Amino acid sequence: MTHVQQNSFSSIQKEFPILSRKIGKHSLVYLDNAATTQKPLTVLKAMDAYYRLHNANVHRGIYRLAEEATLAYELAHQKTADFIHAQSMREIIFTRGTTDSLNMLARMLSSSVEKGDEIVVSQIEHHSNLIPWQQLANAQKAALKFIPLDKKSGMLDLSRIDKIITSKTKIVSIPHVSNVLGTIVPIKEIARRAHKVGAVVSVDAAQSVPHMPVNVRSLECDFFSFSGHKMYGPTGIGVLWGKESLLNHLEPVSFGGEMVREVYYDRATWNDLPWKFEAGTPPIAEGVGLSAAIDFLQKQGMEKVRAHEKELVKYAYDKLFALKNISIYGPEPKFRSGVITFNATPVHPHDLASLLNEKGIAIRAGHHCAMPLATLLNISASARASFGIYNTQQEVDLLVESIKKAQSIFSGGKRAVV
Amino acid sequence: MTHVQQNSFSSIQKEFPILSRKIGKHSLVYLDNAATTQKPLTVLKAMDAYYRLHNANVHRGIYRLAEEATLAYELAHQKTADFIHAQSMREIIFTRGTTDSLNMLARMLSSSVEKGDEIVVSQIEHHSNLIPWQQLANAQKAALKFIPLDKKSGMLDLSRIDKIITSKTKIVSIPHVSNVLGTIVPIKEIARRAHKVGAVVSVDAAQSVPHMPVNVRSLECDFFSFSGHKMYGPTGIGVLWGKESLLNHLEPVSFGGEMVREVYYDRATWNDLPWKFEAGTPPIAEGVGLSAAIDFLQKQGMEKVRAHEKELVKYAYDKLFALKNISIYGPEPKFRSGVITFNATPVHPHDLASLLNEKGIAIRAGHHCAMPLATLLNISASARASFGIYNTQQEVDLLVESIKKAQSIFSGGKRAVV
Amino acid sequence: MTKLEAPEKSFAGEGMYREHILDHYQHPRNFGEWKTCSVQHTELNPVCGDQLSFQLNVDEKGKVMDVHFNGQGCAISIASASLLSDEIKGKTMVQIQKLDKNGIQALLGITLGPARLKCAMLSLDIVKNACLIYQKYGKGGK
Amino acid sequence: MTKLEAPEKSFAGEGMYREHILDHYQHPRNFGEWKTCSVQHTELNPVCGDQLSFQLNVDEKGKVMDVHFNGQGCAISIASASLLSDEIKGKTMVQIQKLDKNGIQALLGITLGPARLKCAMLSLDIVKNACLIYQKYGKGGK
Ligand SMILES: Cc1ncc(COP(=O)(O)O)c(C=O)c1O
Ligand SMILES: Cc1ncc(COP(=O)(O)O)c(C=O)c1O
Repeated sequence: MTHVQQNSFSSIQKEFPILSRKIGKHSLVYLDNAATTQKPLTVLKAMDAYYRLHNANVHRGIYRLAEEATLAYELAHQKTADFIHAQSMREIIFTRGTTDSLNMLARMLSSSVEKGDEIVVSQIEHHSNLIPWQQLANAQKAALKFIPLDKKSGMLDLSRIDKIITSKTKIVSIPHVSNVLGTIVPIKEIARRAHKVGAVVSVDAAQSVPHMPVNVRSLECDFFSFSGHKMYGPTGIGVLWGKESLLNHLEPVSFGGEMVREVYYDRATWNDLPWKFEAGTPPIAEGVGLSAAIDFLQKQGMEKVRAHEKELVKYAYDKLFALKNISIYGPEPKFRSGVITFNATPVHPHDLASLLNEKGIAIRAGHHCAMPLATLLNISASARASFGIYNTQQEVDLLVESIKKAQSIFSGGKRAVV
Repeated sequence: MTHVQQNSFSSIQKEFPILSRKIGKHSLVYLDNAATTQKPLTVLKAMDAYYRLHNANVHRGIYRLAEEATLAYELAHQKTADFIHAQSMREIIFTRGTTDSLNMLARMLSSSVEKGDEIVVSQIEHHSNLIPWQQLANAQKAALKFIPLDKKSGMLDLSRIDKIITSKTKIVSIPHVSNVLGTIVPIKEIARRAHKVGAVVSVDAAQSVPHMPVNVRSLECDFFSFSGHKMYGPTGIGVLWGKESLLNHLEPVSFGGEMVREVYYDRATWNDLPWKFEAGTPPIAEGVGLSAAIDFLQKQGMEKVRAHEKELVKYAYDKLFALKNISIYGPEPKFRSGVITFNATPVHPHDLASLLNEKGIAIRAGHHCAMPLATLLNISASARASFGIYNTQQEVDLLVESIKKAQSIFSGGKRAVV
Repeated sequence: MTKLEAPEKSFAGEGMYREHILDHYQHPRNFGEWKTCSVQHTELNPVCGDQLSFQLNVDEKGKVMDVHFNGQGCAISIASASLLSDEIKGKTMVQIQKLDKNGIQALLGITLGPARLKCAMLSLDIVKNACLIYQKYGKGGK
Repeated sequence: MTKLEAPEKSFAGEGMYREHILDHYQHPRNFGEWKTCSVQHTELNPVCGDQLSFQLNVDEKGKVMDVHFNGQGCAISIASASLLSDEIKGKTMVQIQKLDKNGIQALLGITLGPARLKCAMLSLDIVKNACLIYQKYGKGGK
């Protein structure tokens, strides 16, 4: 099995120009895919060709370039809709990224939250799915409640979910996959509970869409947010998917450009979906790049992408687990996506990252934009390796060897901790 | 004089790959620069190189790529600050575009507007500098007031400015250059009046920054918004400049990612300027592209850019003015930027745009995202030619000839207007 | 996989304003206004400022016996309206609902890009909506 | 034109953790805590979780006579603190305000990229702020 999977993507590194880069005398080993992914040549070429051949502002223009740019931009919506199994492209709003999607959504829903209402998130949120709801709750004097982490299993503890999601709950916003623990959250189960009490369900899918097949309808959620740059596409673009029936009844929160139908000095009316939620000149070249990234992923097949990363994370987990003085956070490999966060005593994660960098290995060190979770886990910082389609078992071997070496450099001395 | 100016940019078309494109058998003549500009090769190469060599998420990473990406992204802020003569890069917030900048600003200022207060804009606004303020005024039960257009001169009528900007005025937001009329607005004069009554002054500079030297300090404004894609840079990025002293006291309106200092489940504190206003993974590659666009413009020299376009617009205005059955909207050439909006009876602007397209000429037809202004001018649609650094007098000649031809195709018949 | 229609090699190419389109623009058929009709319906395309109004006379079997229209717009929208007004005479309201953008482009004899297609489709949208209104509210409209 | 400093050919390259940095990390000088001092100041870098505390003894002329620090952090931040604590002994508070990132990198003997520079700069920031507090509020701090 191992060999089959490894082989299925064995030549894919060639499609990513950056992966042939050297760091000093070492080949780049890029293991920070949860932060952002590298881009295949097809994505770079699609954007470059857009600018060299078709660039124009969209929607309105009658001349050839404008017609071409409009078609390309609308096609990007259609491809995105197909990719996540949305009902139609009317449900696909292009944003600047997951953070922008979630902030927009919080503003769109703000008038439906009143004093005494409740908003539910989880204890494992990325700041982008915590602070927008926290600030909304504080502004409306609503309560922010948390689905707890079961520290032992690394999974969300749903045993008391009926106490957390109650008749006062208006919004439930949860991650599909934790960017720290890798935990895959059972969206449907939580969504069903939320819908029973009439709450809407938003999913922070930044870490799932690039790594596994997703179907927004079978997840039974209402809103779904993700980023282009984490799915082998460009920076500057993200997606907010929402059920058409809900989007139809929500008001836009950003104004100007293509989102209007009629404008008077004192009032305005709005365009059809999805344009009513896309104010200003949109990320056109970025839409073209996202299209190409989706084509790239669909060519690989999301089932295969998931199988590859699942196998890789199991391989890495087992190898890391066998090290001395290692703490790994989060669930067993079979319940997680391709993310492993750990600490390798006595090496501080910053020093580990620096030492790995000397071998060309890129990992992340810090709180991974989830400070409250770090506090909950009682750690001030941790190291994170996160995998993508182009990573290999050989790279994992190199990672593990280099961690060992770092530990040996640092071992023996007194650690400066009081 | 004419020849000197024309020659100074005579070889610049070669730097724009798209300008060698053919539309049918004709060379592309791109005259829709107010909608978006084309991109020089240096901009495309900078973004491509970023993705091929340096791509990583910014601010936090310890490994080499992340350090490089961070430096490049921060350098983009610094270059932008220098370009508009900001005090420091702490005043430069990257947004998605002018529309996003203005919407963000309206939200940042919303809590300072109360019932009975007044917000002042002008009658010549692009929707992006009208609707955000209109919606804010409506939400807060404040009044939205308008600096009128003097239809005869095509300039704003400042004769009664003291009646419009009063002690109740909290915000004055005006365009630097009208995207329909080309009118250059005397920002400083209006800003002084506004500051006298304690209002803050926001400038929609989407149409000025790409076409003339700007200095935010000598304009005496407080906030200043513009778009990358209109200044030979990429889509997906824009700028909100604000005075540091004001930005320091404003609260962020988008949450998550790099904009925090400390985060707890129930509250959060914010990062330093400008990061406190940049939530989520920012437009990194787009920042690199914007840097390259600024380098490109500075290499040309903004004084020269302005001189070239000023001359071109005068040339075009005079030639168009000499046509039969033509209406040109807006001021005399010397008071305008490189924008000419007109109607060439009896050809409907849509038909004109289609006919010009057959000759490879790209102009815009419609209301140019300024519907209330169109109503004020009593026109349902108009045609617009707008110039950039690469346009030439020969292209203007072709435009004028093609308009004449369109008029002759359509003349002679009864027009279907009741 | 859903696919957006790929752009024709050349929309709105040479010859877009061929004789018969110019003729229908400059001499629109069935152009004007009546005192009475079975149903009247007006729509505005605020984006481009085009505004058209259609009046239909419909018999007991739901067949359009006669049609008038008026309003203002570009050559494509007026010519489409004129051509359409001839086309729907004698058709039932059920048949009219089946007309689509291919039908309109066939009448014009050209293929249009998305922006100009909006101009061409305004009249069909109005006629279809007029029929729906008639079917729902009967003579005189709502 | 302001320019950001261009990156060194290699920051944080091979040999970043050379003997003397590891030694200062594992055996930090002036590490510990006193009962009394002229001024004490603590800062946290919430982004990376490093937290350091400095205690200074200052004479009447504003010269730092002795220094202690404690806290936790990565090798770069602890080694910088240790090296800095030796460096500032005998310096006046005015001299201390003149120390900058070049000075810190010189003490470490390496050039750091922006991310690790933040680790290295924490101790200097704290020491400078401690001096400002002492100058403003005198012995014991505010
Ligand atoms: C005067 C003016 N303001 C604002 C905008 C909006 O810019 P963007 O679409 O890049 O957000 C434009 C561009 O259309 C403009 O011309
Ligand atoms: C779980 C999760 N949510 C949200 C985000 C924010 O995504 P972006 O920075 O692209 O807005 C991230 C990425 O860091 C993430 O991992």
